[in-house]
Amino acid sequence: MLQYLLSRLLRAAVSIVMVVTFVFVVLRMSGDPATVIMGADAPPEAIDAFRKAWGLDQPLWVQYFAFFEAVFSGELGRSMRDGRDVVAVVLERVPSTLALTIPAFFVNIAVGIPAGVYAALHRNSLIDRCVMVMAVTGFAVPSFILAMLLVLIFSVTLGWLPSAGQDSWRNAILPIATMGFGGAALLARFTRSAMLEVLGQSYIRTASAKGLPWSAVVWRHALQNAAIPTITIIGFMLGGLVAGAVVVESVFSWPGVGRLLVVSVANRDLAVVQAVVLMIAMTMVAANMVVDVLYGLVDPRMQGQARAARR
Amino acid sequence: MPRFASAQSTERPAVTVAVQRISNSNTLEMLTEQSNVGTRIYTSYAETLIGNNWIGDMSLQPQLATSWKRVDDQTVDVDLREGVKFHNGDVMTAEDVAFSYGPDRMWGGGTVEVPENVKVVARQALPAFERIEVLGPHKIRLHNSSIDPVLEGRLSGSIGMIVSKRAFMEAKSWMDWARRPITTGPYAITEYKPDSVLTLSAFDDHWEGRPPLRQVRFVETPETASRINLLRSGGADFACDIPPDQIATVEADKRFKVVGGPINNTRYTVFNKSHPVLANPLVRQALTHSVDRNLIVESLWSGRTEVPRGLQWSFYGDFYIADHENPAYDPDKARALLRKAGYNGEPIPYRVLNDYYTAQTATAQINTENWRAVGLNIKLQMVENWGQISEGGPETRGIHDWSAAASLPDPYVQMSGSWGPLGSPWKSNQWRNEEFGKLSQELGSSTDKTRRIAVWRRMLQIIEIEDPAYVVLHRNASFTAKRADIKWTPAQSFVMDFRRHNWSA
Amino acid sequence: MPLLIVIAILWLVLMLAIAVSADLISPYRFTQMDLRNRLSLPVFMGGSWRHVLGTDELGRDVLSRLITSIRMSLLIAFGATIIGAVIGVTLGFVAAHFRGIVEQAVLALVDFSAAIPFLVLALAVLAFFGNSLVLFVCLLGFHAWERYARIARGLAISGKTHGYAAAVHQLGASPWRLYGRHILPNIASTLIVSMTLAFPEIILLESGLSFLGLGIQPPDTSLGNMVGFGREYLSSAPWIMLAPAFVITVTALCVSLLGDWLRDRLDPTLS
Amino acid sequence: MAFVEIENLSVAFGRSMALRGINLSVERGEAVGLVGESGCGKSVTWLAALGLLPASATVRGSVWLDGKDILGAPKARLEPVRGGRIAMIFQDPAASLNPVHRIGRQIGEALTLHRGMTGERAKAEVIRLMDQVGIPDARNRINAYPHELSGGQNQRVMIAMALAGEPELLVADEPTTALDVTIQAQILDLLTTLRRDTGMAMVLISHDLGVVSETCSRIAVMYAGRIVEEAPSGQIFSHPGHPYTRGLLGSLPPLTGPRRRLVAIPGSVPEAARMPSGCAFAPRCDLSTELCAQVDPAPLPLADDHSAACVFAKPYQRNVHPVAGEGAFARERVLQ
Amino acid sequence: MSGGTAELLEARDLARSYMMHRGFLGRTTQVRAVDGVSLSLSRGETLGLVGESGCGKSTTARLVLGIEPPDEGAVTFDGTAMPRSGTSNWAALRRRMQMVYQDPLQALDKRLTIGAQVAEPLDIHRIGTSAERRERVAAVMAEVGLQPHHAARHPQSLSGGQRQRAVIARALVTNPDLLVCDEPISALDVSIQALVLNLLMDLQERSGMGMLFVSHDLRAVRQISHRVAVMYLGRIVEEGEPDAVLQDPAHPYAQALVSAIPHPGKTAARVILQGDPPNPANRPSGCAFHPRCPVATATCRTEVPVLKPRRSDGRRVACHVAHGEAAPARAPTMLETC
Ligand SMILES: Nc1ncnc2c1ncn2[C@@H]1O[C@H](COP(=O)(O)OP(=O)(O)OP(=O)(O)O)[C@@H](O)[C@H]1O
Ligand SMILES: Nc1ncnc2c1ncn2[C@@H]1O[C@H](COP(=O)(O)OP(=O)(O)OP(=O)(O)O)[C@@H](O)[C@H]1O
Ligand SMILES: [Mg+2]
Ligand SMILES: [Mg+2]
Repeated sequence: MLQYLLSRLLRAAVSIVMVVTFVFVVLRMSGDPATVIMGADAPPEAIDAFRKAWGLDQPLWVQYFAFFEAVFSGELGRSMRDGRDVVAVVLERVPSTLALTIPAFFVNIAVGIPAGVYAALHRNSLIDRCVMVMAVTGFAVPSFILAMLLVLIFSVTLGWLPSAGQDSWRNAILPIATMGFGGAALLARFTRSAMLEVLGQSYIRTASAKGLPWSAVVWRHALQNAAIPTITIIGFMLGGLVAGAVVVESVFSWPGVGRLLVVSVANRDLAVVQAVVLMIAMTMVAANMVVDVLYGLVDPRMQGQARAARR
Repeated sequence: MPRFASAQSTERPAVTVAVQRISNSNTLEMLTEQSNVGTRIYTSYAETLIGNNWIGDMSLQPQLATSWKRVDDQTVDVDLREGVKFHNGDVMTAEDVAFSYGPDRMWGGGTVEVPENVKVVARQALPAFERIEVLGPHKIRLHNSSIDPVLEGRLSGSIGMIVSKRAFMEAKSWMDWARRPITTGPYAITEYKPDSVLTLSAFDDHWEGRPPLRQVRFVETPETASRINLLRSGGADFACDIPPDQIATVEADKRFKVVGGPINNTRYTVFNKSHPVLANPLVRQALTHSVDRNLIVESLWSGRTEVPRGLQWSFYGDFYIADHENPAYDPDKARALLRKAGYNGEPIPYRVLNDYYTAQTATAQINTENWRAVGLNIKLQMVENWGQISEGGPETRGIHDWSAAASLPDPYVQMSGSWGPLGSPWKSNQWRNEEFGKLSQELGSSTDKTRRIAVWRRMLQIIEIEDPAYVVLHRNASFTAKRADIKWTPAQSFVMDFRRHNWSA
Repeated sequence: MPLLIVIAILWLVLMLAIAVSADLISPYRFTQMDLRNRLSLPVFMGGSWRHVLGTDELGRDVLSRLITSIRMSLLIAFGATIIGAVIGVTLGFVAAHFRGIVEQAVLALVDFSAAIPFLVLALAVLAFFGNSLVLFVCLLGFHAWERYARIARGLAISGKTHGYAAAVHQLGASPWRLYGRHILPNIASTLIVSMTLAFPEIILLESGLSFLGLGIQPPDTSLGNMVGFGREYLSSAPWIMLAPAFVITVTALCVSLLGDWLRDRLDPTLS
Repeated sequence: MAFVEIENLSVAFGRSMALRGINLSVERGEAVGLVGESGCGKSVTWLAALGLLPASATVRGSVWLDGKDILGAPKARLEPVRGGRIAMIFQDPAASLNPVHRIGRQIGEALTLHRGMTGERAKAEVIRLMDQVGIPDARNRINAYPHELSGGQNQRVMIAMALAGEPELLVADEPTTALDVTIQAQILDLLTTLRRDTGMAMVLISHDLGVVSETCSRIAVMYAGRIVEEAPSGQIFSHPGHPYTRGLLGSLPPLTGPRRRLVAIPGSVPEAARMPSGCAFAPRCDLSTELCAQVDPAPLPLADDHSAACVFAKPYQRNVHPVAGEGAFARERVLQ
Repeated sequence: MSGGTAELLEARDLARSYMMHRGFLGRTTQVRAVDGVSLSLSRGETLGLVGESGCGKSTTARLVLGIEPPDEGAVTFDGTAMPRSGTSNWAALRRRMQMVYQDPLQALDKRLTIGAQVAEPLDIHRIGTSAERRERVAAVMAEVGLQPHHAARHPQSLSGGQRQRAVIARALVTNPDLLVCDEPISALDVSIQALVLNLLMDLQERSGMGMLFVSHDLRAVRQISHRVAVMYLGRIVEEGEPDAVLQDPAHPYAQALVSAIPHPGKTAARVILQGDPPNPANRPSGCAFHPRCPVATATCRTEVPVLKPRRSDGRRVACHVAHGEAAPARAPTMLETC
């Protein structure tokens, strides 16, 4: 276990270093934050001064090592826009994003899994068809279109819910619904096919042959097995949630990490972009490791091994 | 201690304003926030010595200065208003004014480390500023190192907001200060969440008396549709930056009204003379003759803005050349010019930012179509930021969009600053014209008004007709949607004025 | 074959036909403007037959733009899917063939792309490198590469350790022959299924990027770009946005349905 | 009436007929062998009888259990039968055990269901059962997962699970294929002992005549969804009545004596969807005539309790004409 | 071909270990799959290799073919040492040594026609012109009893017996000198097993190739082999004439194996082995079979028996008891009877 965890951690660290390096190189090679932040009319001397102040005039590798040195001493730099410590800038946004993603995640699970299981158990029934059409549609509608439609219906027409901003918990409902729906649809699809696959297995027949009532067969034997492939999807869904947050936060003017990223990218606020990406990458790596561990717990065959065929 | 909005003033309304951005730089100090965006917010919490009649004729007005007078070409004496309080309760003195224009805030070299870009911005805004001399608790004298016909005007610029010396020195660093400046405006900053919300509360100790609103909240809502929806769903009282096409949509609901119109900002499209094709003035002339301004104004702006006579403003007074004509929309002439220039369909890049200006992308597409129609091979390139516009060698840079504003009734600052030898196009070798350069210098140093007017006329002729550096499109317009029951007048600028004289509901 | 699948296939064939013959069938040039005739209504809302689907904010024919956009979006989706599959399969095979350190390197790359959500990556790359069609397609091509890499590697390893590939190796075949002639055709069906699953994702990604202003840029047009620019007109001129949104959704839906169906057909474990 | 009587059972998957009218009875305490090539319908027969086929299967006929038809019976009546009166050991033990449950729990489930045992009592019984089927170190192994056990051990877990309900009939579907000869021997011994001790009836499904003959008293030979020959096991070897049975016997290499060329059945089992008209075996049969392609022969009694579905099968007097090949088997002896 | 007196195949003291990750702790353990196997094979001869599952039969087969390098020991083919796997020499040698697999469907590429697959070794080794190749393929297919029209078929559309014939045809198309059959019949139906056994015997008679026949089916091995080797846990424990070994096994494991063969009318005693099949990762000391051996002695627990001819009849066996070096703990007559 320990060795496994260590090697997993090592790979995680390698991939995080890769992420950071990649982002660093992409960011530095591709455009000069000075012009962006200083604006259209800034005189060249101002831009030069800015570059110098932020060390952008040094060779790339010098900047790179300086950056890494700083990261290891816990110093992720300052925002070029407002001079604040980027950790503070990012952390300030994290609660907002979590306020969307965590409930959305629960919506995903609470709606998607039961819907998928139900559809699988009633395969080819009318309800199965409906669930699947909903699920495929939910996957096929771009989230911003869904978001705008929800706003038109629930805010503008009905006036039930606020359309943007972050004043109360009611503001969170539409964004959560938007993010929840897409994920739930995806999860329902995967749960259904996982469940169908499990229901076709011999051990389900064995359980029936024992004389177990069908409901017990489903609850005791099928669900846990169906959870195995579903967990891998949940791991991927986390990435989808983060990406979804980028779009949804823009539509709903929700000041979360996603919007911070968009704004910082637009402003070439390198340190902030880097910190956000680093944070997302670490979250994803951690989430993937949690999924790995969960996987081991749910599937005794997988204990100590990485998932064989994570799709 | 200051008295903020308290129980007895709860009957005053609070308003929410949906804006596209609150501050580009995430700071509230105008030395770092140099964008149009910042213009919208700062007049509510900060004041300058000399104010501007934004919703009127843009004339200069007393604000923190009660009066001023020229001592000589290089010196101005200013009397300061008495009894002005900062948001921290301190009373404003000449010390504070001198400090606001001093090295710690602007120039560097004092006790505080000033960001490089701040120094540059300050130097650009006040090119010949020397120092401020404190003549008394409420009297100062400003010394300039050279002649500046528009020195007073410069004092009304946003960077001249007067700040509390004590508060400044208490801040941990310059940038810390910039995020939470202590100033004298009618509303005080109570909360600022970057990229999200700026809350201002009534500052009841303001020298004009109690402000009309209990609270002003600027909510950042980048999506146009979201801003309109916020207004329509009651989440906001104002929605800024409404594209002209949406006016009808908003006004379809009788509860809302869209106000605003042309502002003191002109949209124009500029050429890079060092591009091999554009080096030929005939090609540039052809470009200017195939821009259909009126069509743009009619279609994209529903006629709600106007086409100025070149890059000048009617408030220039005597300097307004009333008979100056823009190059006419004349495709045949453009074709003839192209033939004469021997143009053979060589591609010309046109770099455009995605709606940095209102309807920019649409305008660019219209222009491209018109240019295409006369046989110009324009390659529309959408770019992300200003840096990418100026990227690459001369042959990769062709045409791009720009805008110009003027706040002083004299063409010198605006035109020579932008296009003269000190301007960035000149420096970056984008457009140079020897004659124009000489005239530009003369316009800045001459005090002979008639001569200056003649010079100015000639300059316009050169830069817009003979050796075009740009083609003027139209005045920019700013539209703000608001609750119909609110009586509030928009400014001829991005400024939003929430002072007593501009509010009743 | 279920009716739904037949409909899906017909729809996709229609889309392909439109894409191929875009120039022939579009009534106007897609950039052609008629500024005096902006935002005119589509026929079904009472507009004229001159512009069946109405016109957009610049008076351009929505139908013509839609047709060109379908071509562009399909091009992107196909291009990106194929690029992703080629890169992924190649790396997967390389990992399976060399094992050891090479395999670990590929796996680290896989981890890398799992560690950073694609939209975030795209945001960074596109914003910083500017946008060109080629870059855009390549970038989207990276979207699902690691999925293909995993599949290719897994199937190649299992094929190599037992079964036909081991047999062919034992006959003395070269790696080229082994992977090109034997393993690739055998895993093709699995790959095709996962390509059909990636295809709608790419269409959606493209529209998401367009929404954030990073997609295909004018004067070019794509479905996502139409939706992105049309979204401001959702309440005043909904036809600008709804037509492409409908095509996006239905196409994504059809490809997903087809993909699911193919997977069920090709996956023997699902009865 | 016999304990279990399958009457005219037919099963179709879509258009392909997997079973085409099976008649088979099992007496209490009897051991019946079911042999035939792969795909001839051995497993489906018993899956159909217990209602365990997927919904896509169309099942006709009747299955009498103690005089009551359980085919298509409601779940409430079927559930106590499954595992309680008729238990089944499935072909592939590794796939037939739930991979995520500990084996103790899986066996215990049957105990709770059919014998109402829970907690410690159930645990003790599980351990006893596991000991009985010869899983060493049962006390610890109850906490093992199927993947932690070998194929043979999993097969024994399946057997323990089947025995947990103390069934009256045990259907063992190829309990020894994919097992080593030595382990196969152990399991066959175990089943024989159990049957002797508890008086339970057993159906042993296999394609290996050797395996079946050793354990069962009566053998039914299946071909293409039919029972083509049925006889006491001795009789099958001495007087194989159906050419298919003779083919099966001939393809078994002898263990002793001179090495002869093996007599193999040419061709392969017809696909269920493309069943030839007439006798299904006719295309592979060296005796077949035109008649065979037309007539699908009904079982013909050859002697008491011996019948064969072949037009050429001749009735005989018991122990009169030993058939060629019998000698080879008769001479076989256990070698030490 | 370099003929001479050298045996076709000589394997000396082959050993092969695998590292295996086991359990939640991820400990790696060494599995000694093959542990000192020596064997030889001459032209026209068939050596049967029997033993229970996991005893290393397939590994031995792979080592002998050079598909995997042995950790220890060496393989000599036709007098020359086996080149390293993957080298061009090795690849060239493939045409002279071929393999037939347990599961024909798995060994064939489902997407290519039978004809293409049978021709593949000729393509790989660039033998003959394309016309000659076609001729050769047709000839080989006829030889194994496939009809010409089968060439255009895909593996799925053939019966099990035909598929195995296709695999055999592919193996024979280059006229190999050595054919290794790894459980070629155990995935097949009883009736088809006979067909394949007959075919292999006929082919060997015609071409005189050497054959290594791996199986755990003693009946089949007796039918086809000239010599039999019994393996237990990575070692050969007994070797000799098939009839001799099967009728009078000397090693207790071989005895158990033989007694386990089910056959009709069997009534006699059967050796039931106690305990579990052995775990190659945890090899018992001394004679690996001693924990399950009914006659094991103290010596067996400590000393590894060597494979050597028995004094009485020259049968090669590795057992202390069989060599009379230790007295049996229990008389073999005490076997349980059922
Ligand atoms: N679920 C199913 N769907 C469709 N066909 C099936 C299904 N189950 C079995 N069959 C078909 O029914 C026929 C009989 O199958 P069955 O499993 O009874 O064979 P068997 O005699 O047990 O063979 P084996 O020795 O391989 O176990 C086969 O042709 C098989 O393909
Ligand atoms: N690639 C490998 N990695 C790890 N262990 C292996 C590998 N190949 C074989 N083994 C182990 O080596 C031992 C011998 O395996 P081998 O396949 O040679 O046995 P076998 O006699 O052919 O068995 P079977 O009759 O089941 O085919 C087994 O314990 C097996 O688990
Ligand atoms: Mg079966
Ligand atoms: Mg093997």
